Amino acid sequence: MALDLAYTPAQQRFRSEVRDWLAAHVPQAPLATLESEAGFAQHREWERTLAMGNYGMITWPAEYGGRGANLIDWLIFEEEYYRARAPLRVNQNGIFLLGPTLMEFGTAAQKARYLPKMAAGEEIWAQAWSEPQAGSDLAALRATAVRDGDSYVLRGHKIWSSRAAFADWAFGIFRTDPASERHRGLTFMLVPLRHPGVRVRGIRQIHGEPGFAEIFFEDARVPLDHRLGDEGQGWHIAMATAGFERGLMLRSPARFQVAAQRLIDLWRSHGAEADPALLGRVAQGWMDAQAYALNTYRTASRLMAGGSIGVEASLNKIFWSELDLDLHRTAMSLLGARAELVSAGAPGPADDWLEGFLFSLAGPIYAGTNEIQRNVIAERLLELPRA
Amino acid sequence: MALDLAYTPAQQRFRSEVRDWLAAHVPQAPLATLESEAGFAQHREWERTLAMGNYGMITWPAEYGGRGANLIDWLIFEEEYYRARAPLRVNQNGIFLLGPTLMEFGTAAQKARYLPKMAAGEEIWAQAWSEPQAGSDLAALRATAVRDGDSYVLRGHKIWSSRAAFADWAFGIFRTDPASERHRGLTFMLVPLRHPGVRVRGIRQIHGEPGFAEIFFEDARVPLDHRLGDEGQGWHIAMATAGFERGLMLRSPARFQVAAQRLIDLWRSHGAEADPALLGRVAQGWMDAQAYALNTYRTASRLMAGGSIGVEASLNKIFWSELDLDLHRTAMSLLGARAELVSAGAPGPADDWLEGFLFSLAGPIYAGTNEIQRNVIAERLLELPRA
Amino acid sequence: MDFTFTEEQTMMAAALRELATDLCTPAVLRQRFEGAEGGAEERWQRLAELGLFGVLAPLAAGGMGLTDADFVLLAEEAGRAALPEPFAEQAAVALPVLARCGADREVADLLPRLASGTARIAVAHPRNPLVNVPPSPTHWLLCSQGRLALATADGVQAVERSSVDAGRRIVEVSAAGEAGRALAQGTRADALGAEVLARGAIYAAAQCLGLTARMLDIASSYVRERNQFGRPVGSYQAVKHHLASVAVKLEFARPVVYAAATCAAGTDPGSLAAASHAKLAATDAAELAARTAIQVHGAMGYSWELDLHFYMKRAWALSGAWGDRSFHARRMQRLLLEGALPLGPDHTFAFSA
Amino acid sequence: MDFTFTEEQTMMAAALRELATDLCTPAVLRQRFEGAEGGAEERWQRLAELGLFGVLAPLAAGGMGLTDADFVLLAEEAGRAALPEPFAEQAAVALPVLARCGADREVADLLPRLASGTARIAVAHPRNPLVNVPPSPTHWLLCSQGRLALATADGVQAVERSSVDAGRRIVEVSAAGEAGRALAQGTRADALGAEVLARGAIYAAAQCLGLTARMLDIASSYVRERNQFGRPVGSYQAVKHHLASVAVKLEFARPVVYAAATCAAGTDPGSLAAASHAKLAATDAAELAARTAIQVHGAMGYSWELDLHFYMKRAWALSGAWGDRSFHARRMQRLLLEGALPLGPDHTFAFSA
Repeated sequence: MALDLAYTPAQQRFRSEVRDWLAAHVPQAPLATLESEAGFAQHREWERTLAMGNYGMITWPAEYGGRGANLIDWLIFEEEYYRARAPLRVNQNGIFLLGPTLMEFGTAAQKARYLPKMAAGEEIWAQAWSEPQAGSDLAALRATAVRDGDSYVLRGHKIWSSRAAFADWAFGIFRTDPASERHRGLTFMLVPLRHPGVRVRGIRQIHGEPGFAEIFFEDARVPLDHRLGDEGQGWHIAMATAGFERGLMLRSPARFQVAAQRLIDLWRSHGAEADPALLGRVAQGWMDAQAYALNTYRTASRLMAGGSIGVEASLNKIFWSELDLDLHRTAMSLLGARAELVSAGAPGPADDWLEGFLFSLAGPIYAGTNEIQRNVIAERLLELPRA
Repeated sequence: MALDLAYTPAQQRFRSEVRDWLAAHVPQAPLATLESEAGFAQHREWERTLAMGNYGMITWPAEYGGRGANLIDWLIFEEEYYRARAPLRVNQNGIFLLGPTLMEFGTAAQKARYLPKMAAGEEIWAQAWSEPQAGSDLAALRATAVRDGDSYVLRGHKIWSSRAAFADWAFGIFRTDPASERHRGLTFMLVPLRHPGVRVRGIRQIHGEPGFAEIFFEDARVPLDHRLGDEGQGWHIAMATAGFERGLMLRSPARFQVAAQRLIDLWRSHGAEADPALLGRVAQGWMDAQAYALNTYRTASRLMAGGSIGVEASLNKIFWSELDLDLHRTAMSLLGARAELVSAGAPGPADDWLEGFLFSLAGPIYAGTNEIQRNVIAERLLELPRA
Repeated sequence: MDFTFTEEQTMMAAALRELATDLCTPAVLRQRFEGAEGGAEERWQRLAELGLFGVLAPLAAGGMGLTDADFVLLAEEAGRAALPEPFAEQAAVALPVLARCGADREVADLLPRLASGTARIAVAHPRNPLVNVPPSPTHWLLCSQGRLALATADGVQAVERSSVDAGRRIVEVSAAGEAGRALAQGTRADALGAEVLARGAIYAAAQCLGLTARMLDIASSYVRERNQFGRPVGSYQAVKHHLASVAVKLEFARPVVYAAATCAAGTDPGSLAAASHAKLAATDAAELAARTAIQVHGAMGYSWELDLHFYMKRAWALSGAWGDRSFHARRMQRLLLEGALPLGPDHTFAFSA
Repeated sequence: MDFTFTEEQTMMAAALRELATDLCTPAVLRQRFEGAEGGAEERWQRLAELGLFGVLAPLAAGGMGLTDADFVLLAEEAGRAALPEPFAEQAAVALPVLARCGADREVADLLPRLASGTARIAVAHPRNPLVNVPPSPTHWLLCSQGRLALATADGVQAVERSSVDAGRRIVEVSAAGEAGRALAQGTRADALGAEVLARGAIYAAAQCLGLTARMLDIASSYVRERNQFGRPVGSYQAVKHHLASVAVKLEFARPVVYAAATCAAGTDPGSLAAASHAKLAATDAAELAARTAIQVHGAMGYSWELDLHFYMKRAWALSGAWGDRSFHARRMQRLLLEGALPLGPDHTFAFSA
């Protein structure tokens, strides 16, 4: 019987195991922010702890250090992870994006070199896609990797590189054919960040912390085996990586379900003086988080039955980013006069919501703006003509 | 002192006069629908009554049968008119659109021929702009008026012609140069509707009534003096007419203020069982109607001080049409299970709101879709580049 | 845990779609809107021939003995076609609830007749005062506070009402609390009445999914073809984004309605929340689809000649049926605040499946 | 009836804009955000030199003796520049209310000093718990239930707070109900406190108008220049429509705020409704402007390097100041339902001008 929404006994057992392990291992005190050197080190340490429990990347095949878990198990793991208020994943670029990309496009030597250290939490990866003139329009990028004997010489300027401030490596695409245009002549490169000719500079975000970085490549020289796939295949591989980004792994419903639950608590404490209309928005937040969770199970089931993820990724992106914004805007409204407060150091509820609100403003922008996603839906799903 | 929001004694006296006259003259029983022959005749009769009181078009110069009233007086008149729940104006195409156009572009003979009968409510005018393939894109029209000796021969198919089902005359633009394209070669024509070669067919709207009509011109022959302005000047004149449509006269704030007031009454009777969020929408409806009224006074003051109306017309169009839709959607939500009811014959509150709701759906479409208005705002006010 | 439909489930839905393609065309809806019968009898017969009234009926009553998970796509197809008849009300609201009263002799006799479509039942509930009646109804299921009653058609006083959705034939029942014979009273009646309401809401929601998809199709087709300013209307980004937003709403309303169907019989807080959530999400999607579809059609969307309005009007009508927006929104708010509904990421499926 | 501003009124606003162009540049705001003084003293002096603290002060106190209709454009300009100092709080909140207590000797002495800017006052009110304090404040106006008090700066215990809008310097007062010397008590104090709140709300709203206009300017300029996919971002219809919607909000918030300013001293239901309406309309516009401006900037809008965030953060902060959204929305709902506010088209100006 399909449309069967009960967990199997095995799934229930797995949930219990995860819950018990997290209860025993999640740090009692919140870690320092990822955006400080000390905090980054603490998050790195947490990745090592996860890896020791074999919870670092449960969906990876066992040969690369995973458990070969399916997507339903992954969702259960994430539910428990967020329920336990476990730390942010500093390793996400590696395990969700580069890992699967390497498994598909890497040589045996590359897989052996990079995947175990990634799995062990020993090497942390940054993304290096965008450039100042190539934001939404990635094919406009200009950074070059020119072959010179047994190495590539990298020149150019990457920006909006997440985690790069303290990470060890970055991946991105570079123009190996300097005369090429748009999607052609691009090659996927793996680049060490602490390396001659590579300079990283944090970008302060609107909340004042360097969540992103710029990377300047000034004749940085890397060996040929730092290339993933063939020369000129970069766009193709990058699109595969972007496919993993748009897949199911990165944006867990659990995150929004926790936020919706906290928002209901906020109504309980602040609702007496609030505009009654805000209760409707609180309830809508819970419903939308629930809808997102249900739809993720639906997509997971479809993928497990052999389906693939296409335009659904764009529908997802719009939904979660607008949901996240709505949840936080509602919280800011409920906090009223005190919403603006930053309680530096001691995190109070206002502080958490304010930081989350600022972060949620980025949701409709990154990983393809919602404007671009709506174009994609109109053209691919509804088959409307291009302009 | 400016920003002086008190009425002058003269304005207060005018309000009293209007109020008293309307109290004495507005028909006790609601008139039958404009979209029936009998109802049309009743509305025609009401225009004659208005004209007898010299309230038909108070802003027209005295020489054409008006009072030469200014825009503030006009707003006061409209406030009282809606407050008295006086009938819809069947004559609006004439007095607000063609009247001013004739005053600007007509010959002395044309003014003498048309304006007095318009002012007296004796001749009712329809618009004949759109064609099946020229809706938003009016310059794509194809209907022709070919000169043949001392007359023009009209051929073509106009659509979405308001009032045409029972009106006497229509105005619109026709291609006098059949080889011309887009905005060129068009000429503004005045066309009798009960005339050989002119066939009118009502278009049933979604509420089931023929609010619009199609007009078929099949070699209809009219004299040369039915042309307004010069040959080829049609687009220019039509734009002036459209300017009057976008001006302040047609869309009275009072209409929305009455609807907002009725919506508050609806909350009083239906609010106990309603989602509390709807109260926020009721209040927002009142506030937006109030904002629209205040802004109209602001624009009126500016125009009276010698200003002109430009992109403000687009801002207005968007605001009132979305306001009207919101007011009626809120009412439908408050009516809940009974919102769908049509109480044919005896108009109950549900009936009024349902009809108004259906009508409000057209607001964002006609007189230039809101999408086009937003383009205009972006390009003219914000100076964003054309695509 | 499997959130996909089986091939059997989708094939059954395809059969209903095929039936509708034959017998529930826009031309037929147009006849209904003009006051004609519009092939109602034939549709009812064909639904009966396919056995679709009996999907949820016990095997012993001649039914298929299937579950609500098997029915929900059928209701969605009924919505897509704007099927005028109260198919879901008979097959998935009245029948499964009456099946719980199978000890009653009259009910036991009635069940096979309902499953075969030879009996035709209308369902009244305080939250569904305007009842869509089948052609030539034979029976009524009447819910009122503390009373669930069965009546024959001639035992109920019903007044015809006129709806903006002239596709359906709706009536209002007077003295529903006194007509017919009580099958249950007190708390048991109220529990059954709550299930009637949940089922009515969930299958109205499922119909709204189908209506949303239909309106999105109609609007997308139109803007692909219609040219203005020298290019298809559908090539304008504003039009694209309007329609894409409808697609997003639809995508995320679907799983909510499907999940609610799996607990249609539940009376726990999670099941009630699921039903209200389904009704809200699907009617929101359908209302946005209606508003968007008419907007991208321009003046054309406002005309009686186009088929669009049949589907818009059904969407508006279903929005108020089986608990209006206020009812479900308030119930949802209460459930979220009362504490009986388990919240948080490990309780996505906190309803009795 | 004349809803336009005079040339004098617009020229005075232009003078403030000029001052801000010199002394309240984004570079200066950046210094404030880094914790520096950022020219606060110089700005205060220049405001004083222009006589702007005395616009609403009586001639006898060395002021201009003008009205709120003359002040509202100044507050709008202060918003446009995200002026850090509580200029409106001193000149248009505290001063006109204190002027009603002119029989008090200390107040009579203070008024000319406030009008000239040599005294500097901060204003606390239960609905404005986070107080923007002037550089080196000399006095406090303290509103609490049944008490309006004047205090010297050293007579008030205030704790610094840290805001997302680091342009302003905010503090929180403890025991505001006990500090200073009462100027009024009981209902008279509450009436004056209500005027303080109305004035605070109206001039926060006026600042939000200026902020909205500024963000719209910044965003429009950016999308005119920034290219993606071979064309300016501002040539995409979606971007155009986002920004056009902000322009609509701004256009219709303006007259609401201007009208409210003309009845800033009123305590009738119409004046209270006007103040709440102004606060709601202008903060809604500013919040939409912030959300839209960051969106059309893409990742760039999210960076500290760009100036945009100074204005966004002021908008968010003012949204909660002088009565947050909930306070004003609920008050508005109450006024509309209670019956004391005359409704209908002949009551557009139902407030005491």
